[in-house]
Amino acid sequence: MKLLIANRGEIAVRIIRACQEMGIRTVAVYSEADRVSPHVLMADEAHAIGPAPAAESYLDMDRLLDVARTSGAQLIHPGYGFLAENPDFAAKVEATGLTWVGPPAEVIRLMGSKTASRRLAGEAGAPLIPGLMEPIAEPGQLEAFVEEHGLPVLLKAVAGGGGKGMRRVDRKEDLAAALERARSEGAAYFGDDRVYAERLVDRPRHIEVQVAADRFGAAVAVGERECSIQRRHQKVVEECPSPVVTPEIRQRLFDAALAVVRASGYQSVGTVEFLMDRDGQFYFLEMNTRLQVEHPVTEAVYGVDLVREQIRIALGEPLSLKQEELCPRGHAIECRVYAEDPFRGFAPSPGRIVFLRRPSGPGVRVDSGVLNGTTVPLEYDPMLAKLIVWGPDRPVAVSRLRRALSEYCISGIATTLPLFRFLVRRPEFASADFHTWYLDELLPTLDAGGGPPVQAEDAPDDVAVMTAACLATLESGWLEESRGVRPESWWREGLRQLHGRFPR
Amino acid sequence: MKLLIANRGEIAVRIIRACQEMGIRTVAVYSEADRVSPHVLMADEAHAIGPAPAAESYLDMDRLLDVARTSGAQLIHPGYGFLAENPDFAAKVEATGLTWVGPPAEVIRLMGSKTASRRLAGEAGAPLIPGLMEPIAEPGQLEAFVEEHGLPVLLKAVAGGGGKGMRRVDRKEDLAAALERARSEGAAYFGDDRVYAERLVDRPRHIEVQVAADRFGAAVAVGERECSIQRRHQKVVEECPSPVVTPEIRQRLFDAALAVVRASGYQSVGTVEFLMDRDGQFYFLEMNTRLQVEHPVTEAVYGVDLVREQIRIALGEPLSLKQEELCPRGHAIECRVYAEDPFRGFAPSPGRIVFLRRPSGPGVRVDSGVLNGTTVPLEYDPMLAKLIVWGPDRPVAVSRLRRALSEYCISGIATTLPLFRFLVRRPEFASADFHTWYLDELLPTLDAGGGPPVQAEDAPDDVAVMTAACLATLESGWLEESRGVRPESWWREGLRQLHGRFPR
Amino acid sequence: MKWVVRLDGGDREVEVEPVSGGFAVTLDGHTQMVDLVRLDGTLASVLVRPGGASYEIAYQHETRTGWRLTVGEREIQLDVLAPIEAIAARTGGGGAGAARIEAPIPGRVVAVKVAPGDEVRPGQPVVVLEAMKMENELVAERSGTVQEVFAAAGDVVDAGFVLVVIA
Amino acid sequence: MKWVVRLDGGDREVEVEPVSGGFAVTLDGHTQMVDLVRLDGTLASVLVRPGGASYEIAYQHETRTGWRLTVGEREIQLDVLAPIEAIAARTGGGGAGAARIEAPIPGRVVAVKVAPGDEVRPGQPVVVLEAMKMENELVAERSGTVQEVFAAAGDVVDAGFVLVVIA
Repeated sequence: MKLLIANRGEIAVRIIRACQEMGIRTVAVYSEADRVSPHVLMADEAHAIGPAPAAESYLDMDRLLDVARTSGAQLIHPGYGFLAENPDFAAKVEATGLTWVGPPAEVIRLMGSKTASRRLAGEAGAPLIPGLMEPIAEPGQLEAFVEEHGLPVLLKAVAGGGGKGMRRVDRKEDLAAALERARSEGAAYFGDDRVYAERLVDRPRHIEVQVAADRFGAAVAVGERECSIQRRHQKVVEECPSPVVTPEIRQRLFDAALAVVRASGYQSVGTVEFLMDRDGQFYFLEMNTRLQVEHPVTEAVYGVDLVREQIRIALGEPLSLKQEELCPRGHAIECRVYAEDPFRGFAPSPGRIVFLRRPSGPGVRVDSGVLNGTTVPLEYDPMLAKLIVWGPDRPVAVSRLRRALSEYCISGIATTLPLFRFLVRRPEFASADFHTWYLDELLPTLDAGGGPPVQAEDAPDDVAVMTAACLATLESGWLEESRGVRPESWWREGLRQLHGRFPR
Repeated sequence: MKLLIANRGEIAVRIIRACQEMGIRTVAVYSEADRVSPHVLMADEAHAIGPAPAAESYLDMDRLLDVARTSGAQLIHPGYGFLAENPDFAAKVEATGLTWVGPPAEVIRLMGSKTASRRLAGEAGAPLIPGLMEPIAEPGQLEAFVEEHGLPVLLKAVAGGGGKGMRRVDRKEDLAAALERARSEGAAYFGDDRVYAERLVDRPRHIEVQVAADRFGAAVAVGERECSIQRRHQKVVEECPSPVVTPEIRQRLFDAALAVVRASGYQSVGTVEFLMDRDGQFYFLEMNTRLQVEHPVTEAVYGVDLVREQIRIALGEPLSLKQEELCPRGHAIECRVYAEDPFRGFAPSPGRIVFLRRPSGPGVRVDSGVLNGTTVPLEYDPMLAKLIVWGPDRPVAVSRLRRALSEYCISGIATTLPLFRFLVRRPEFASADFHTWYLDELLPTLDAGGGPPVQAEDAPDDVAVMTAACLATLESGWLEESRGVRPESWWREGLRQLHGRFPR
Repeated sequence: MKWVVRLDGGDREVEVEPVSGGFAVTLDGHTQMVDLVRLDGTLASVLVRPGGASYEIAYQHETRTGWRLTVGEREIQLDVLAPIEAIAARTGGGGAGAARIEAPIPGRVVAVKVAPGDEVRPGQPVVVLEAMKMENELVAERSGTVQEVFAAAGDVVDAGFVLVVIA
Repeated sequence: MKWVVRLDGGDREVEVEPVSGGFAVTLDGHTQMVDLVRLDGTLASVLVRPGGASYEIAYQHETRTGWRLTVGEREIQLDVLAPIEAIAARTGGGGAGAARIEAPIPGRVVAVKVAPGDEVRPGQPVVVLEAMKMENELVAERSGTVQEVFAAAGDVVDAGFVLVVIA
């Protein structure tokens, strides 16, 4: 059996590993920017699909189907991002007689509409944030909603997702202009100008339920995850289980998630997302009809392999997971390592990785999509790798995360690692006292200066100063010169002249 | 708090990681051969203790105690090997007022004697292999034993351990000479010429029970491990749980192990080893009064941290593990990666590691004591690293092991990795049909030729031939020359002349 | 060998003397033994004696004087200058000497807004550099005349690459 | 460029021609496209077309003609010879040409049992090499006169190091 991975980076590597363990051969595709990416090196075969821009390679459906046909692949796994939630691609794959590793195309389409999925979830009995059930046809509807539910409200693109296409409105007089901008953004980003409105939940937590369902009607909830540490609606740190979900809340979350799964005819692994307010009330947010970036924390705590399960379901096998046998153990935390400078407004930081050391040892897993010595392309999502730690309880997991972060070293580009090292030492992190606005509120309060505040236990400046001086001495050629060897480079010669004016 | 690690390699790294997670500062010691070893780089401080030979560094008790005193360490962790089972060192450490991370010196001494520990285990009710309870005073005792129990017998040095100091005798006429040689070996290796005899168990399995006991009398059995894949009595592959131990046998193993723990007054983590015959009968073998190399498979299956527990016990805290809460999940397998060539009689292979890539991803842990670009010293145990995989059941663990082995790459020296790649594909490995003689019987039957038999799914020779020819072309300078650049090295010049005689 | 190490705007004078087993390093009148071993071009093991404190330090020589070190969990950027350079850099700011506009991060040059001979004022945009989807305007820090332009629109440049020299 | 690749004692003739995107490699009369990219001095990504089979290959150039490749799970040792060398090596075995005693593994030279000018017979011990706790006797493979001795007792040598040349 052969499976084509229509993706790149760490998720392509993750899928290749699952296939290798299942005895399935893998076909990688790569753009010109990815010739020596890990997924190309690890797959059984690899095929070029075009230039670096995603629209001309990883999003080129016909090209991908072409490669699938000529390579003899029977399955296509979309990973996440790119075409993973594109119902047209899923339909094309199925029409070609290939097996799509994901839910049926019509379920992707249904859950891809914010308003349609809200309606479905509401009818299935999942609690909803008060909001409009249909796109706003004319501004009066929005004003009427605000009249009834108050401010602030959140305007959301019907086709939005992944944190994009949202606009908060705090003042009544801004409503009309905000609606106009939200519509034009929706049209620009998603080709769909429809917008609806929801009451804004104050400082909510993001809680999501991992589900899996087969074509025989069996469905399970594989625990919940908490992903409240976000920056601008993008998840940065995720954990399993949620530190605030009680067994009683968990049962209600599972019931709501499985109701949505059954009502939508879902088949595959997927995630039902909820917001939870300060009182422990939760509300359906959306369903992600694919594998999530943060699936490893669930794997660590529940001892399952979600990618293997996903492929098994796609192959028509019954679920191997049974609700009564799914028993959580311990606590897992994931950090997303991005090529971004978190203390300079998450400025992108492409470039060459000149030194890379990954943490290891007990309870540590790294899913990485980059190699030492390679260049991080400018064209794609800047996530380099995921660090996942597990511990028998949350405090041990936190201390293990701290240890693993101290071992993790990526030089040559800025990454979010310093942010995690900072976060893991915050008291709010230890007490799990956070919400989805936490990071966006915290970072501007720091006296940044381009880095996290120095902690008492950090290495002192003196060590860096002394080391740099020793390294400069070694590289200056002065040691060779004092042994009678003349420095040769212009830089060394310049240094020699400068130092020559001073007594040694 | 500060802990000195009287060891090197992967176990020193493992202990440093546990300390970092516990907030304990670490003091590394290093010989001249280990200045840039991982444990030196990872510890909070590091002190030189002498030249490369272990007797002048890692075995120098006074030097170690000196460093402990000047660095202000309160605890000493011996790891395994070196001084870990030396009761004199444990006693010296305790006499200095430092905390020894291990059982009391007198327990080490007691269990270090094969005959004394056999007697103790027998009195505690653990089943014993029929054998002499006292060292052989004169050859007649051995002949009488053979008269009663038959041949073959195993002569064992009283002070032996770790697979050393054993001699099998199959013929009556060899008894006297074998006893003589066993005595002189015992004297040479252990400074103790006392020898006793046991009936030889035919093709036994090695099963051991991980135990932990505190100073308040609490003791638990943390599952069993099977370590039957050995070469010349040295463990090579270990797993947890044993594929052949039934719940009923497990309970009896736990009872026997805990009886030994209680009878000996054991405190710390430790291991009670048993041999199991083809009928499922098991016999006490010996007790290891230290952390075992293979402890990670237990950690993976039971979700515990044995090093943390060991340090907690040494600090006088009560056991955090409770027997009724210890619940195994899934299956774990460990492979010991040695710098040895398994297909040339495990010939040692020191040298420089020129490329190192460790496996990662779900269910994979690597505890490594080497860095890329560094040289494996000639002076110490040649174990480089341990690969540990976990899966929800044994078949998944085996397929994951196979996948992880395909990702693991160490170039520059020969290692046991090719042996594991060969083993993991053997039907006996899949069916767990092995015993402690398995590997020693299997390897000589291979039409070796210096490597494992090539499998159908292996990369074909052609790929290697084509790649080598391309690499040689690139390095020959011919491509530069054809662009008008003259090759400069003697090697390139020679090649140019040789090729010049042939038409291109 | 004497150096001035500039870190967060402050200057520290350091003297480095090779001795058996490493360097004797004098900082603020206090001398310590630094045992530094480079593992490859990017990683060093540093032991500071007495005390034996151990640091694993990843390093990059980013620009002529600029170094970036990862010490434990900290990433530190500093400049190592010969003493004369430190003085020149401190006194020269206002007028004398050449000022260089370097690429602060790797990226693609979107536009070069000046040509040799142009007069520039402090704050005037000189180069627009794109990294991923963000455009960064690099501005002149002082007034002067553009002496050299080393980049053109479309070029992909590394961090530290000198784009424009202003005299 | 033509090569003879020797693997497990068998010789394979290979012709390598650089083409756009890699090499056209002819082996046993069959030509395939080899797209080979070196990541650093020890690792290469190889795609073989048509088919696109992907191999991650770690390589070492161990001796002048000797290469060690790790292809997937296999570690393969082979010699890449210029055609003239292959012929010389095959016909030269009995008498003509020099024979070299190389260190098969890295180790420490315990003893060198010959000196330049000595006559040796096949099987005669020439050098004793210790690696860890094992001593290995290296013997002459054919008779001849010792021409050069490149090692002395106490030397630590790498694999492939030429210890003695017999003419």
